[in-house]
Amino acid sequence: MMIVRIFLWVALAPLLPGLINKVKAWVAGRRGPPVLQLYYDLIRLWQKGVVLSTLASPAFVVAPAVAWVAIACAAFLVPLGPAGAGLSFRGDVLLMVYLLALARFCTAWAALETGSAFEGMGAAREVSYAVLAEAAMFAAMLSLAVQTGSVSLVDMLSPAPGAGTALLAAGLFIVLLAENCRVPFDDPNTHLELTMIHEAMVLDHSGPPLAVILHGASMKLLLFAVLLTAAVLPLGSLPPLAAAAALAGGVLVVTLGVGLSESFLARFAFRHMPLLLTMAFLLCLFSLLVAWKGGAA
Amino acid sequence: MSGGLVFAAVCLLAAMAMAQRSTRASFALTLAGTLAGLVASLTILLGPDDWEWTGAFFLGGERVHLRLDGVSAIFLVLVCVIGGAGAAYAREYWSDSENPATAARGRVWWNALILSMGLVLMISNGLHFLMAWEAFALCGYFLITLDNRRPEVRKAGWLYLASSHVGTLALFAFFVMLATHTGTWNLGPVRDVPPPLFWLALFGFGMKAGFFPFHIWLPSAHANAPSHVSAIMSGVAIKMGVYGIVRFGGWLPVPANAGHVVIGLGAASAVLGIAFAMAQNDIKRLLAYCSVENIGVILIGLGGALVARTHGNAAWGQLALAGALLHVWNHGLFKSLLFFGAGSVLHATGTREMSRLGGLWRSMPWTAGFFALGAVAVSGLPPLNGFASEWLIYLGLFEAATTRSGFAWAALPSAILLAMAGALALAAFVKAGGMIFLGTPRTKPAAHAQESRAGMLAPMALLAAACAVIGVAPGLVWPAIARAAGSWNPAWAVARTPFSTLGPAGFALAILAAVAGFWLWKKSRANGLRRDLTWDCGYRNPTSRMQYTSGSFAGISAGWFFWAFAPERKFRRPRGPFPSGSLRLERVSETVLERLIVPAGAIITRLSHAALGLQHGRLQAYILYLVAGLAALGIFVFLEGKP
Amino acid sequence: MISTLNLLIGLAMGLNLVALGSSRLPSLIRTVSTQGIALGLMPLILEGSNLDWRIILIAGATVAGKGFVIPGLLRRAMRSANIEREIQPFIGLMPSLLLGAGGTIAAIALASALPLLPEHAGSLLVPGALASVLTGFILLIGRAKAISQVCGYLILENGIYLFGLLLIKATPLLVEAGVLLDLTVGVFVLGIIIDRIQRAFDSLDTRKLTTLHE
Amino acid sequence: MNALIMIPLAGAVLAALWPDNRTRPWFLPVVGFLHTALCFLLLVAPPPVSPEAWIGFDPLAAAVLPAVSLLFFVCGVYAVPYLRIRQERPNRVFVAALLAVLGLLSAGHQARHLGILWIATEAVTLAAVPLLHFNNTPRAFEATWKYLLVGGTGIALSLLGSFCLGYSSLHGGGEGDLTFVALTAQGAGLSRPWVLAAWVLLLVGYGTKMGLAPMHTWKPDAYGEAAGIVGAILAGGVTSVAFTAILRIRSVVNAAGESQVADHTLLAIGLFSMAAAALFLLGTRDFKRMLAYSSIEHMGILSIAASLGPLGVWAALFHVWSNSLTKGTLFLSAGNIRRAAGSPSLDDVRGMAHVVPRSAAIFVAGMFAITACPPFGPFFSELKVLGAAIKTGHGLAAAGFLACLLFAFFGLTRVVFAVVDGRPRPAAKAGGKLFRETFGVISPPLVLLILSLWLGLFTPAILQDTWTAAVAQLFPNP
Repeated sequence: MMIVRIFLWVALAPLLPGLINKVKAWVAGRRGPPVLQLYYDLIRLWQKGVVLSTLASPAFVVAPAVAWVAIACAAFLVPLGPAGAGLSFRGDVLLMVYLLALARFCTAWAALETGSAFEGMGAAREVSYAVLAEAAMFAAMLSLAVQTGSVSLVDMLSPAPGAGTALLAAGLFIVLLAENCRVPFDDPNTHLELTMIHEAMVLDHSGPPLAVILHGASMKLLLFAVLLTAAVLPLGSLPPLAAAAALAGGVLVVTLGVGLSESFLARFAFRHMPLLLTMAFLLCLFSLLVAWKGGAA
Repeated sequence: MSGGLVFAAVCLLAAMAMAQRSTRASFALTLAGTLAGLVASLTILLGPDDWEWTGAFFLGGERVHLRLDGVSAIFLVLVCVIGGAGAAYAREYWSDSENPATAARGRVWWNALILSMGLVLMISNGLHFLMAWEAFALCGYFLITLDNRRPEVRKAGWLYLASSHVGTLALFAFFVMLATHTGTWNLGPVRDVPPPLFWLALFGFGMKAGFFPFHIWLPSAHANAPSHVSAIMSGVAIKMGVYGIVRFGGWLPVPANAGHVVIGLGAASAVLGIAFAMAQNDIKRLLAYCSVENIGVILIGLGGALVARTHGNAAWGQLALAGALLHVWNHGLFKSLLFFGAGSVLHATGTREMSRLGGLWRSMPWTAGFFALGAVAVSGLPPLNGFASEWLIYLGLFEAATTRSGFAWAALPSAILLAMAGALALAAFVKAGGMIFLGTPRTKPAAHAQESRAGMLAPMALLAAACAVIGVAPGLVWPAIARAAGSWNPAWAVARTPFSTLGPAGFALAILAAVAGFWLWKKSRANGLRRDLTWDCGYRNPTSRMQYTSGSFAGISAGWFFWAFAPERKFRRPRGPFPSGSLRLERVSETVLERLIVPAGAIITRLSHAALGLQHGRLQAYILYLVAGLAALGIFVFLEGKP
Repeated sequence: MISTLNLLIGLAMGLNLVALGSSRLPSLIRTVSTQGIALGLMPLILEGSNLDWRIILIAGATVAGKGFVIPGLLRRAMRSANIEREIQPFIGLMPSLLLGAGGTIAAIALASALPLLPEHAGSLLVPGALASVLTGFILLIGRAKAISQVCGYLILENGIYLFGLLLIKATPLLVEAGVLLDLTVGVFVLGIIIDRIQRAFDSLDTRKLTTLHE
Repeated sequence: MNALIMIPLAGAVLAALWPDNRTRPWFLPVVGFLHTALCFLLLVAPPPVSPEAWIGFDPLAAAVLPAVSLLFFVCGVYAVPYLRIRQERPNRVFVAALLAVLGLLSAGHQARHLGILWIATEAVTLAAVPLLHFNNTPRAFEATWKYLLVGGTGIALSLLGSFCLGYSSLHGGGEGDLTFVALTAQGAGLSRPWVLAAWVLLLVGYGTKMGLAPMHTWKPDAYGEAAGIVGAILAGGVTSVAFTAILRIRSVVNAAGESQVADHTLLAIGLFSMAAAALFLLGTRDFKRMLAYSSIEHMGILSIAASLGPLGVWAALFHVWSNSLTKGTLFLSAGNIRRAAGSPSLDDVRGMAHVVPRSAAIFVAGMFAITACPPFGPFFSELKVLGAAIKTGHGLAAAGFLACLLFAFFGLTRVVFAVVDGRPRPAAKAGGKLFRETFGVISPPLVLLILSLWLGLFTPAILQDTWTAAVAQLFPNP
């Protein structure tokens, strides 16, 4: 069972970026890269050698691995609909959020290893915007907790659809875009380093470490997609198979949503990003207040 | 039990006596004393009953009365651990060879500080508490100003002394009122005193705890003190203020809204403290401000506990309290570790300015490693101890939220603010670690740094180990914490550990991370690992000046807290086709101090100079004053005596 | 006899104003000594009916001390410092005169607020005393020369002595002894200090005595 | 008639006749020792005092005089090495006057008669004059002149006040018995307007000797220019005579039923003095004048305490002790530093911890002691004052008291650490060479410091009982 779960996460994660790119290509009327493109990249990178900056310490290579482990563990805590979570206990939601934070710490640390201006810039942006994203994330989790009266993801993520669900969905979706450095926060496939966050941080990585980073990123994207879906859909009240299907469908919809937003939105100017994140935070906050009041009533 | 404590006291006194004659003997005695104290406090924490001792003799007309219960023991453990580790660190860091004038004096005051803090924790008589409290404050002053030939040290020391005295006088009033109401100087749970008395205690102890806005003295004092002193001041001494608040929050009847106020103060000082930390360029100032944040974290937990206790001992209150108490330990450990690290850097390079450091991991790998570990811990990331305690506090707040009871509303904003503080802490310490240890050296001293000797590394290793152990096996310390929580509020005496799953999870995470990291390193080596210049978008000649600086790293978040920083800016734009010089200076001001306290002080100073103007030496005027006084008193008495 | 007493007191009060108005030190000193003699005679008048050795002793001592010894000392100091007149006092002569007049009126008003024993009723002792005290203060505050300040102090003491007369019957010698001791020793010391200062600063202008200040 | 007065006066005469300048100083410790021994003997075995006695070792005298005597003894011990350093000055007058001051102080403390009290205080004032210009510098003369004229005016006013009190008794039908016992007995019989007038005049008069603001102006000059011993004895002895005088008179005013007026005036003038002193302390740049301002502050504390009823007066008597002893430490150690530094001004003194380490350490310790840092005497006494204020419901007064303490602390620490810390000036280093910290000049201030510590930690029961008795004497029917 556990093996299956791990396989699901590890194996399916790289699909999402592929799908997103396909969607973008369709919208743009191109054929675009194959859906499995990322798999090919990962395999190739895994066999390549590594070019290491003269300034970098071994931590430069180790950090991506730790980050990947952190994300994997976080994913392990996220319940997959009827299958439940790999590990569930009181307060696991906090562990999940902080595992993602650990991953962020590692990537940012690694970015500063090389002493490159661009990577420092990227790291600064990553950790700074995370402050607002974190606030939004906690507001969302709190509203789920208040709504379901529980602090364990398994129960929190099968809520009865409440008044605040729509707000919550919108908020979480923006957080997803921000945390995974998608448009309008970041453009994964630009090549103008000045404008990048995540890509700027990994400029100097190559070979297996880069592969690990890319895979970790895709897994994080999947994690958020699952989280968003499960937070919105009342999976708990559906029969197992239907729930599984609903979950899969939800993830697919989120992916398409990301793809569409990337094709129709342009990257924002950096000074607008805090506004957008604040909006996400407010959305989550309102859903929290709705949940709180709803409980009182 | 009593024997152990007496032994500890005797050892510390002997260490003070030996400080001049023999460094080694003095150190051995300090170590023995702290160990004895540690054992004693641990036996209290792991045993069911408290230790109490009533002396046969009187001081100042009051019988000497000591008590060591769960709450005191928690703090005493910290005192002993950091006291011992710091003494070890100081042997190298502040050695007789480098500071012949002050090393011995430092040892004397160090032991005096440990002793007085221990007494503060154990004394249960108001009069003697004040005595120990002042002794502790003065020891702190003399430690901070060890190197009092440097004017900035003197300034910082005076600021510390002055603000500490403000708190002390508030405590004078507090204890006298307490004694007047209860009719005795003995301390203990009391029922029939007016709740507002708690505010006085909160203020008096708050000045020492240094949470916003009473932190004015903290950054400069902790930045300018010798690093081992900064470590104990920041890791332990400010906890004495916390102890006072915990202690009397538990003993006094508190006002209905006390908990909410404490949570508010905590949240404010958590966010603002870490925001200021993020904006600092001086590593020790950064650490000092980070202490402000962590005190805020502790207060949030404590406030939650107060709210819960005033509303029928809600169970979640116990989690919050336990979190706060555990965070007292954790902050003590990793903050001392970080200050030791900063001290090593300062010792090796002679500067605290992060913009003058960089790339030190190459020359100081061990220091870099320990500092990185401390950074992970202070950012509250799993699997280290910082996460364990913050997790407890979060859990308490979340469970409070799930109750949806009206008085628990404060849990929502405080949880969110705590999260923001956590994220900012992460940013601040990525910046600190990166600027100091990563990239290329920015100056010559940084390039030619030397790794510290084992004498300084060993204490850091000890603290790092402690952080890791509490992180991966928080279950080990739970009984102690639960015991303390129980003695704070008997209603919370029994509790089963919430760490049953978290602990193993953390452990697994640690193992997995290690394995994965090792494996990836091996894999990369196997694939062939080539060293080359940083790929700076093709630029082939990167220099240290092209690195991202600490200022620019903090730029984004500094922009958000512009209103709080009120930075002083100097900005000369590059002009013309061939711009000559251009610069952009930005200094974050000590807002509360420079915008509030200093102006007020200036007004008072002007007043005093006006008054001195009256003492101008002309006798005729002096007699005129006398006559004026006579007339004034006459009129006063005339009006008074009329009825 | 009250009337004769009041005559003398009135004389003393007049002398206060003269002291305030005189700019030359010799005349100031002369005024003070005259006032001293007048005060010295008062006990005799007050106790005219039953004179005993005590009263006579006091009167004699007072006349000698206030009338001759002290003025003599002051003259010596003045000569050694060879200063003649009070130049640019802090409070000008005219203002001090007006102040003195106002003070006298105020003294009378104030005195009426204080109850007196029947045998003192109608005597000017209290207003006279207060007026002299006020005059003394004005001189102490208003004059720059050390010697004029001493004169002010003497007039202050005279006022107090005047007041002491109220108690002369009831209270033992002590109090008066106190007055004399105070005056003699006081002025003796003042004399010493004055010529020490004279030697140290070679001037008796207290404007020079302001080195000690913040 | 009264050995406590006679021994020192006889000593003074002998010293005046003594031919040898080098051995004369030994009179001070010897007489001081005899006096102290006698004092404490009487303290242990109080002699009977007949109510109509004019001079007597009554509880109030017993509650204060031993402190003065002790201070004088220690200062006398210090005087021997000090006067050896000052060989160049003839010390005949100095020693004699110092002993005379002791005798007259004893008289003033034991005076139970309005007139005697006044004469004694007056005599002390005059006897102190030669002490002030011992240094024989123009600055010293100026200080003396101001001391004499301001003090003389004050003393004149107190005489006027005594007359008023006497007249109030006459007017109330008394037959001129001016012992405090008689006056108190007359009580409500005293004529009210005269009593009030007397209270104002006497408060200002004796307040001038005590050094309450705004009558304090002579203090900084006198203390700043006088030798350390003289400062100590003026601050610890003369002020306490004036204070006991005010206490005695106050008991009469209480008996006359005007206790409320008395309390309010004392509280007002006390708070004003503390505030003024705090302001001066914040600004002064001279560490000997600083001591004067600190003394003004503590006089303010005393008068506040005196306004707080029996509890307060008890605390006040306690504070008289702790203040005298601690002030002694400060004056003597400051004297050492002044000698070594060659100047009392912050503009040319710093880093003395490196020049005269022991004196500097004692100075710092004494500073913490005088600013009510535990565990020294002033901490306990001022805590008692605070307690009295809170018990009697003077919350605002207590707040003002604490605020003044705070600012005084700022001022004192500012000055003291400026003197002690930092790098010494080369000139000062040379001065340090000239001035050697011998046992003789270090032990007296140290002893006083230890006494202050002992007083706080283990306040002897006998003293506490004496203070209680004195309070009972002042408040016959509480």
